[in-house]
Amino acid sequence: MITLGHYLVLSALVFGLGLYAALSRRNAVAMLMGIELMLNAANINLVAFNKYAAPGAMQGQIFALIVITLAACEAAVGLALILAAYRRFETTYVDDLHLMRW
Amino acid sequence: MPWYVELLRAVVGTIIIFSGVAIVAAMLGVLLERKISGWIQSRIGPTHVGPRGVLQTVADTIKLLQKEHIVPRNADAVIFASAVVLVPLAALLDYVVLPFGTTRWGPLIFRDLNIGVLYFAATSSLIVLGILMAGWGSNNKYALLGGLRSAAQMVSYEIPIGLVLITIALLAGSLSTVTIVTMQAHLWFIVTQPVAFLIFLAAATAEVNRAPFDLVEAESELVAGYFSEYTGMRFALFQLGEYAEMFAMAALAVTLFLGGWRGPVLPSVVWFLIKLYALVFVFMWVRWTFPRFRIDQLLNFSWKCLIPLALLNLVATAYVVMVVQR
Amino acid sequence: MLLDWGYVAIFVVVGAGMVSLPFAIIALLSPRGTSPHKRDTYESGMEPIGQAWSQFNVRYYLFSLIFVVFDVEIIYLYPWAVVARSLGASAFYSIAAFLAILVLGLAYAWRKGALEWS
Amino acid sequence: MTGEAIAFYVLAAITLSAGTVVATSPNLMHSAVALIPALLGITGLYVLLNAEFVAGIQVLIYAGGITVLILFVIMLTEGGTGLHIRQRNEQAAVAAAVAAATAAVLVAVASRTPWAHGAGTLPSYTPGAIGQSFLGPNLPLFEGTSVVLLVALVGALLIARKEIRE
Repeated sequence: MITLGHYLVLSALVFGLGLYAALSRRNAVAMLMGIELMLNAANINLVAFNKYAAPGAMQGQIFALIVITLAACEAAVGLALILAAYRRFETTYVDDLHLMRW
Repeated sequence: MPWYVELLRAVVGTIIIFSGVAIVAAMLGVLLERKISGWIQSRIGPTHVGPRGVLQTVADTIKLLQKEHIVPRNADAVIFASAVVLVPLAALLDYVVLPFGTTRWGPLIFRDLNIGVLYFAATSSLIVLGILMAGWGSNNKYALLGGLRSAAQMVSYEIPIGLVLITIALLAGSLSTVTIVTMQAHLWFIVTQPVAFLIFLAAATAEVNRAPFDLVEAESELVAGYFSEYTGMRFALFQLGEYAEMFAMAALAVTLFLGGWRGPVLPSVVWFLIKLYALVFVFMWVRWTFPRFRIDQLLNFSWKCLIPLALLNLVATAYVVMVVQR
Repeated sequence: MLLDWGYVAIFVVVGAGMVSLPFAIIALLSPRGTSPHKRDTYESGMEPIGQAWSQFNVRYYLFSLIFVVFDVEIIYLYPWAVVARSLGASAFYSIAAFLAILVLGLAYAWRKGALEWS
Repeated sequence: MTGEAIAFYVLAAITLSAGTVVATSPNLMHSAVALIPALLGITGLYVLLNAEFVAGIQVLIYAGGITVLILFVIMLTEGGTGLHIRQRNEQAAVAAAVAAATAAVLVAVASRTPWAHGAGTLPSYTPGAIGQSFLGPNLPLFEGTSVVLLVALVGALLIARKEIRE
C-alpha cells in the first residue's frame, strides 16, 4: 500500500539531489537544473497532499500548476541572464562571474 | 476483468498499433509519397519491385535491415542512440488517443483518456527533444543545424496547434477525443470552424517538417537534416517517426474537424481511412505545389499570421459559445 | 482512470521494446566494415574542420523563449475550455482579459523586433 | 504487491537514478538529457496521484518547453567545449553534507509525522474541476499568472535582446 509518506520520502530525496546540484555545480545552467529538480520535489508534495490530505479541494494541483508556471518564468529569465552574462564574459561558470560591475 | 486479461489486451493492442502504423503509415506512406510525387511530376515512380512497384518499400526496408549501423567517432554515443528510440516512440504514443472507428462495444481506440487532446499535444512535444538530441549527438554540422532549425520551427508551430485544440475543446466541452467525435454527430466542426481547420493544416504541415516548411531537411543545404549521420535501420526508424507523426496529425485533423469515423453505409474504419488518406494526399500535394520557405518567413508565418489568427478565432468562438448562445 | 494509464504504461514499455527490435535484427544481419574512414563525421567528403559543437545564432533561443511563455499561457486555457459552456458572460470577460494580456506580450515581442530573424 | 506499488517503485527508481545523473554528471549535456527521464518519472507519479491534468502540463511545459530552453542554452554557450572543465566547485563536499542532512531531516519528518487523512474524494474529472476553480474562487490567481508571464516575457526579452544589439 502506497501512502502519503512514500511520496514525501521520495520528494525529500529528489529535493536533496536538487539541492546538491544547486550548491555544488560550477555551471549556472547546471545550478538551474538543480533548482528545477527542487521545484519538482515541491510539486510532488503538493499533488500528494492534494490526494491524501485534502481530496475534496483542488488547491494542491492548482498550486502545482502555479509552481510549474513560475518555474517556466524563472527558467526563461534565468537562462536569458546566463546568456547575457556569457556574451559579455564568455563564461557560464559562476565562480568566474565574481564582479558585480564590469 | 482479471489483471492478466487487461495486460494481454494492452500488449496485443500495442503490437497491433505499432505494426499497423509501421505498415499503413510508414511503408504505404513512403510508397504513396513516391507514386504521388511521380504522378504530379508526370513520372511513373517506382516500378520494378512487385506489380507496379508496390513492394518497393518492403524491398527498401529489407535493404536497410542489412546495412551496417555506424556511430561516428566524434558522436556522443549515449545521446546518439537514445534519440533514435525517443523520436518514433513519441510519435507512436500519439496513437493512444486516436479513435479509428466504432464497433458494437464502443469506439475503436486504444484508450480514451480524459485529457485526450492535451495528451496528444504533450507527447508530440517530446519529438522536439528527440530531434535536438539527434542533432547534437551526431556532432555533425549539418545535423546540428538541422536539429536546431527543426526545434525552433516545431516549437513555433506548437502554439497555433495548441490554440486550435483549445478552440475545439471549447466547442465540444471536453478534451476526450471520443467525445469530440460524438459531438460532431450532426455537424462536422469543419463547418463551424473553417479557419481553425486551415490553421491546423498549415501548422501540422510545419510541425511534421514537411514541404513547404521542410527547410530542416532541405537536401540541397543540409543533407538529411538531423538524421544525416544515422545509417541503416536507425535511419528507417527516423523515417518511421516522421511518417507516423504525419499520419497522426492527419488522423487528429480527421478527429477534430471531419467527424472522425462518422459516415454513411461503409464501415466506420473505412470512413476513417478514407478521410485520413484524403488529408495525407493533401499533405503530399502541397509538397509539390509550394516552394520552400526561408527560415525567417517560416517563423514569421507562425508568429505573425497563424498565432494572431488562432487567438482571434478562439476569442470569437468563445464569445459565441459563452455570450451569444446563452 | 488509473487503468487507462496502466494501458499507456504498457504501451510505452512494449512500444520501446518494438522500436528496439530492429537493433536485435541488425546485430545479427549487418555487415561489419573495417575502413578507418567509416566512422568519420560526414561532411560531403571533406575532412571536417573543428567540432560541430560550437556556437550558433542566438535567435533560436529567443524564439524558444517566447514559445515557453506562450505555452504556459495556453495550458491555462485547457481547463477553461472544458467548463466554458457551463459558465456565462462574466467568465468570457475574465478569459478575454487573460488573452488580452497574452496579446500584449505578443505585441511587445513583435514591436521590439524579437520576431524578426535578421 | 499491487500494481500501484510496482508502478510507484519503478517510477521512483527512474526519477532518482535520472536525478542522480542530473546532479552529478560531468558532462553538462548528459545532465540536461537526464532531466527528461527525471521529469517523465515525476509525470508518472502525478498520474498515480490522480492528477492527470498536472501530468499533461508537466510533459508539455517541463519536458517540451523548459528542457528545450536548457538544451538551447547549453548548445549556445559552452556546449561540447565544456566537456573538460571541472564541474564541481570547492564546496562540493559541504554541499553534499548539507543536501544529505536536509534530505535526512525531511525524510525523518515525513515518515514520523502521523499525517491526517482528509475527508472527501477527488473529483473524477480534474481538468473540469481545475477550470471551475480557476474561474471561480481562484480567479485573481488566474489573471495574476498572465501578468507574471507578461512581466517574465518582457524581462527575458529585454535581457536577451540588449546583448544582441550591442
